[in-house]
Amino acid sequence: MSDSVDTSQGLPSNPEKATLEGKNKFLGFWVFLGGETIMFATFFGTFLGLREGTAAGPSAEELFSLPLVFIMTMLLLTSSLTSVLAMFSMKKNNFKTMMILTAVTVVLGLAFLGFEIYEFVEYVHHGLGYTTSAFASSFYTLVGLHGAHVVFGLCWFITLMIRYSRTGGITLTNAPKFYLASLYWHFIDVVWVFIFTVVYLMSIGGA
Amino acid sequence: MNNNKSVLWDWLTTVDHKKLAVLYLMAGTLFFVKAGVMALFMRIQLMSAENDFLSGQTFNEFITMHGTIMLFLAATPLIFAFMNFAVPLQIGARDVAFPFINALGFWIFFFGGLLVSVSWFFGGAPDAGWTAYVPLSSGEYADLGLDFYVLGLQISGIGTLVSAINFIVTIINMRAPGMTMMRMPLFCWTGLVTSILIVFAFTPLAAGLALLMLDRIFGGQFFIPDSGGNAVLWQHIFWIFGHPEVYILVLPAFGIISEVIPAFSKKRLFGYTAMVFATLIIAFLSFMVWVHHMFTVGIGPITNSVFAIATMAIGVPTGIKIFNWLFTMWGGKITFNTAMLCASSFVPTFVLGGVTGVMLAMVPVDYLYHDTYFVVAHFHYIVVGGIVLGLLAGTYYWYPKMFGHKLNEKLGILMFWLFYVGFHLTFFIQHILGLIGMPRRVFTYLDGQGMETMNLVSTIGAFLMGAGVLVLVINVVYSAFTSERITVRDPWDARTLEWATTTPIPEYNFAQTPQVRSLDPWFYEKVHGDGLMKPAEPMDEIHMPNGSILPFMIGLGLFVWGFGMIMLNMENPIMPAPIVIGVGFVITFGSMLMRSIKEDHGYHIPLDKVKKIEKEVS
Amino acid sequence: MSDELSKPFTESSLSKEEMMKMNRERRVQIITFAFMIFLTILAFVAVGMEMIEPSFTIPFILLLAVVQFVLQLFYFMHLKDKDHEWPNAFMLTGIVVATPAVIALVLLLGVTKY
Amino acid sequence: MKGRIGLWRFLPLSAMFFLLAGCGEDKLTALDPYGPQAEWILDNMILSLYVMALVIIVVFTLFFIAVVKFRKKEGDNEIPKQVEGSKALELTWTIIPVFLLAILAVPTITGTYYMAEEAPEAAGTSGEEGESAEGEDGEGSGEEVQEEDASVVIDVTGHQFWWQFDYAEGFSAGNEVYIPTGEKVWFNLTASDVIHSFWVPALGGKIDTIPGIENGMWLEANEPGVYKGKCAELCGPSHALMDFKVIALERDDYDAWVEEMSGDETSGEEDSEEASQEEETQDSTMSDGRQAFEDQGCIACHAVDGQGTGQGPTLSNFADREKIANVIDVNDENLEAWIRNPGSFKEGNNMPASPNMNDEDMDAIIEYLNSLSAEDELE
Ligand code: HEA
Ligand code: HEA
Ligand SMILES: [Cu+2]
Repeated sequence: MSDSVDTSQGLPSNPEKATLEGKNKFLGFWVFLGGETIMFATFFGTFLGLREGTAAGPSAEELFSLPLVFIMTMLLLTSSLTSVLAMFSMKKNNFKTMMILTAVTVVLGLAFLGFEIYEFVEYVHHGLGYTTSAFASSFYTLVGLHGAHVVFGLCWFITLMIRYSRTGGITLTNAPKFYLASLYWHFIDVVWVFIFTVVYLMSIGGA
Repeated sequence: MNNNKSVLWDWLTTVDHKKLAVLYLMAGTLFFVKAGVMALFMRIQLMSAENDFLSGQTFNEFITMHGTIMLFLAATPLIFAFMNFAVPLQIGARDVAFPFINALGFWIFFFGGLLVSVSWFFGGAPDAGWTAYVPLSSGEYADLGLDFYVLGLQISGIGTLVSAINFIVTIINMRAPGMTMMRMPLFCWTGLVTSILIVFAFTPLAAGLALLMLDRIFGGQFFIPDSGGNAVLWQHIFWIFGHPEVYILVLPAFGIISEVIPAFSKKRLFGYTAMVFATLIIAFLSFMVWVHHMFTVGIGPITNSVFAIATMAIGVPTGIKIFNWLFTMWGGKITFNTAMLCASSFVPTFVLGGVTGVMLAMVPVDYLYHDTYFVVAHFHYIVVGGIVLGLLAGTYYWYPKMFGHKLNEKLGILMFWLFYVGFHLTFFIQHILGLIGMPRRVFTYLDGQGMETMNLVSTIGAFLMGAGVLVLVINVVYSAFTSERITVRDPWDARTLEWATTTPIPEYNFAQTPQVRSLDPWFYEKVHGDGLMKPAEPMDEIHMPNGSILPFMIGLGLFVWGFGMIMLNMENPIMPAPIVIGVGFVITFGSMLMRSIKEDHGYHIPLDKVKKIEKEVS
Repeated sequence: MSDELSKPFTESSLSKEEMMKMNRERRVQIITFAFMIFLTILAFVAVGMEMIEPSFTIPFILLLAVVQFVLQLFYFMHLKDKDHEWPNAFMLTGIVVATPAVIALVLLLGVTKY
Repeated sequence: MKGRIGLWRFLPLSAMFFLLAGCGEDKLTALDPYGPQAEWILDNMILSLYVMALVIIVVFTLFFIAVVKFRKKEGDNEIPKQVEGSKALELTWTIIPVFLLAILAVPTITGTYYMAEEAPEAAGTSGEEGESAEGEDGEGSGEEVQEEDASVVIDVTGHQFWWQFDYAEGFSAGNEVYIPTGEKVWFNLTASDVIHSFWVPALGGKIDTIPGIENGMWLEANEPGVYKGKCAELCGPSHALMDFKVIALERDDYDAWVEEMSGDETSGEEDSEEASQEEETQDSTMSDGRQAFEDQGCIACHAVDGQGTGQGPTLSNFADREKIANVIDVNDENLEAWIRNPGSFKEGNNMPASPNMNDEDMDAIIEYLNSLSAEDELE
């Protein structure tokens, strides 16, 4: 049916969607992201519904520190940009640049993760254990789930980089893979936008 | 393909959608019989007042498992069986979009189901109803059974989710040339919409189950008010999933009916466009009505009124469907065989269940109905009188294509009448039981409340239904030995593309992708063409995916992982839980890693082999 | 065929114009990024300066988040491009379904009756 | 005690108890309503049934005509006309259902508000008041003082597997709730462990009792009688046995009953657990019984002075009960069996078993329990 792709001219302009397999993966992944939206929405709703339930434990205002969150936000936003740029390099068949930009993304992601772990450890020291209150549980669950996504995204990038460093170039098989990983990374960023707004800023900014 | 490998290996590694359909069919049937037998036990317990056949605890385990298995592990896979089998054929595709994911979906679902089922051997099944309302299902009030429920459903839900994504992409991307969206058979449409509903409904369920798991295993504080939690939270999350879930089940049944009725009325589906839009509207509305399960929670009159109106609104598009089916039959030339008996009787039966649904939507009156046998009657009228009848119709309709022979008609008609009469006996009377004050989920009722006779009748009906199912099982075995093989493409003189394939279907479905020129393309070619599909491409070698054991391994890995998680809550586990969790983790992610590292482009069937196969089958 | 799928390309099929168009687009992306950083700073400042009324800040930062959300999706994730009808449809459905769900979880927990 | 009049008041009341017991049947079915709410529900159910009957008749008529008339005849192989659809027909069956649904939507909304009506402001909520229903601590509990408010407000708490009813007058009852007839009685409901649901089919709808959340509802009984209530939300192994009774009395009888129930602690908040005056005047086994009741630890959960503990049902009027724990008939053997092993009657309930209690204490406790009555205490 389908895998008749014209490859004589070099890498097609949208290599991630050049083959039927690529098209399928592309669409399938978007469907998945659509589903993720509502899953995260559920966790956001849970957090918003329970955030007043601090029981005897510390509350959001007592804990959260804006500068830390700001740094984390900047890291993640920048990594999103590098990931976008990596995709441009991919489309231009610029494998090296793509790998480097992806590596930068990974480094930024790791830094973000480091801060997040530091943050959690800090909160635990301040008496906000996972089981302390409904607020604590829903906070750790929501932000932790995002963190888990970051971890998964990083593993994905790293696997791809290791796997395809040998290939040494962009193919019609690995282009969709890099593209999807990048989409995933953007999605993580999108979720973070809401996390820093809804979880951190809204808790500190009163209401 | 691999003649040197064993049959078993072949089935474990298959990625062929037709074989997966059979696997789904078998798994679904097993679970259906299991849950059905549980229903019979429940009915025996309720046969007479103050009976002590089952204790309260056991009874609660039975209702929970009955409901859970029926909805998640019986109805869903049976629907997937037909979707897997028919959808790629109906859109003229060689295969689904992601054959590997398709197999993965099955195995994850299967192992998830297995995890729920083994709970009996570890101190009892879940016992908080299929809805698992907290706090009854939280760590404080429920035992290990609920852990099996939470993790088993979580895992099988992942399977269902990935299968749904596969169906969506298949239907959108893999249609044959000329098969526009508005020429797709209605079963494909409902399959598409159901899959979309799954994507958007199973994800909140996954979130909810994760919360419950965190609550039970890691001491999360989501639901217990003492630490700031809220018990209503779970109900919202559950029903945000739960209401779409019932349409997830019934829409494909609608689809089957929309295939079978035109086929045996010899008429095209009346109001095709309206049917498609009705499906879409139902799907949309189904996300806006969940509070109708929570009218008595006390959320407030505004909320209740809004959701009541939204709920009633669903009656309109559903009504459109009902009348379109009636008018498809109207003016047709109807043949009544078992498939058509089931399909046509679906229509009035579903209406009976649907109108009680609308009655339930009247909030103040629902204060009476809620959590009584009236509700039980409502949804069994739809799930048994609707979904099960639809699935039976589908079974008798597609059986010849799937297995190469028809089911025996005499036994079929016997099954139908046993089942149908039994069904009305069982469930009609439950409406009245509810009104005279019998709550649901009660393991017994006291003497002298006027409930004895009606319950007895209900039990007798259940046994008639059981007899009906038994006749079906006998029929399957009997027909396998006695029915003549089918060699024609189209034993029913039907209308859609799956009947354009040869019987048995070669693994690549269509040697040449067909060119579609109309709705009901096969019928169109029979009337306006030469009775065969026009090819859209020259005969060429055919690309096929390789089989793989990895889906099975990933499913197994998740099973082990889930079991390990449950072991965290066990008092004396045989071995430390973290080890089991780790092993499961390694199996799962190891397999996934292997999959992503090894590029697998499948193989090609050479042209002369295709020609040879084509000659053989036709 | 299958070897072709795993074979790296030596050159790109992009024409000069296409190349330029892509560079232009890359510039747009960078501007988008700068804008997003700006929005983020705005949000943090709005909250950091404690004199502003919460009744204003909260809707304001939520609005900023929505703008960023749209920017990310449309630019970074290319939802604005053609060939993205179905992805748009799925994201939109996700949002349509998620909105009442979140509202319900925030408001309809039975503590206050509506 | 308030004086002799109380006794006279109780004469007709006792007679009525006797009558009711004689009648045997408690009122349960919703098809035979005994209050305005239940009547409303039944009327509107019947309204919806008419609408549904219409729908069903139309569908069934079309269906049967179709399956009879359009069967394929033997040998008729002609292909029927392939109809695409019909705008007019499709519009018809879109619009008519909309109208039918509108007919149902109107009572749905009015009824929802009718039943969501809230208790008059001043009606007390909990048991901190002393002798009268008038709230005297208006500011403290956020309630406004209102002149002459006689509304009955009862706090309901669902427990695994029994019901606690706290009256504004400061006493508590377990599993049997007394209400006056002919007026709306307000309930504030919550639960202590898992979710339950409060349902009296013959009087009205149901509402869930949810831990951490307070719900409100009202019920009204037209005439005196015993109405059976049930828990309607799965709450554990003995969910099916979590029944209760609503006993509706004429207002006068009700007032008398209230007085009798609250009379036990007219002396105000006693800080000691000492038996109240009349018990001291009883014969010696009674005190033994009381002693045993305390020694065996029953008192830790079961209050006998009207005040509730939340751990177990108040037994202040135990002897008036028609059933033990609402499941077994009242007689001494059953009572003993229950005390020795409550789990055998109500699986999973929270009352500890006392299989080895000595017979002496057992007899004393049984006798003591049989003496606890609001009805014939003075006789
Ligand atoms: C596949 C399953 C399925 C389907 C399709 C439906 C369909 C509907 N359901 Fe049902 N329902 C369940 C499965 C299903 N339900 C289950 C399992 C439960 C219990 C869950 C639990 O608590 O365990 C439940 C519970 C349930 C409740 C909660 C009851 C309670 O617990 O108090 C309500 C309340 O509104 C309801 C309403 C409806 C309505 C209005 C429809 C409508 O979609 C029906 C529409 C159809 C028609 C109306 C008939 C055809 C229309 C016409 C012929 C046109 C003319 C008609 C009119 C003008 C009325 N359902
Ligand atoms: C798809 C969904 C589905 C289906 C098909 C059924 C089918 C049946 N259900 Fe089910 N039911 C539910 C979904 C379903 N149910 C749900 C969701 C609940 C709510 C659970 C809860 O409250 O949490 C419920 C609850 C429920 C109750 C209420 C329990 C209670 O509240 O106390 C009852 C009681 O009568 C009941 C009965 C039946 C019966 C008799 C059948 C019959 O139709 C079953 C017919 C099948 C058989 C009888 C099996 C026959 C097999 C054989 C005879 C063996 C053959 C032998 C070999 C193969 C060797 N069901
Ligand atoms: Cu529903």
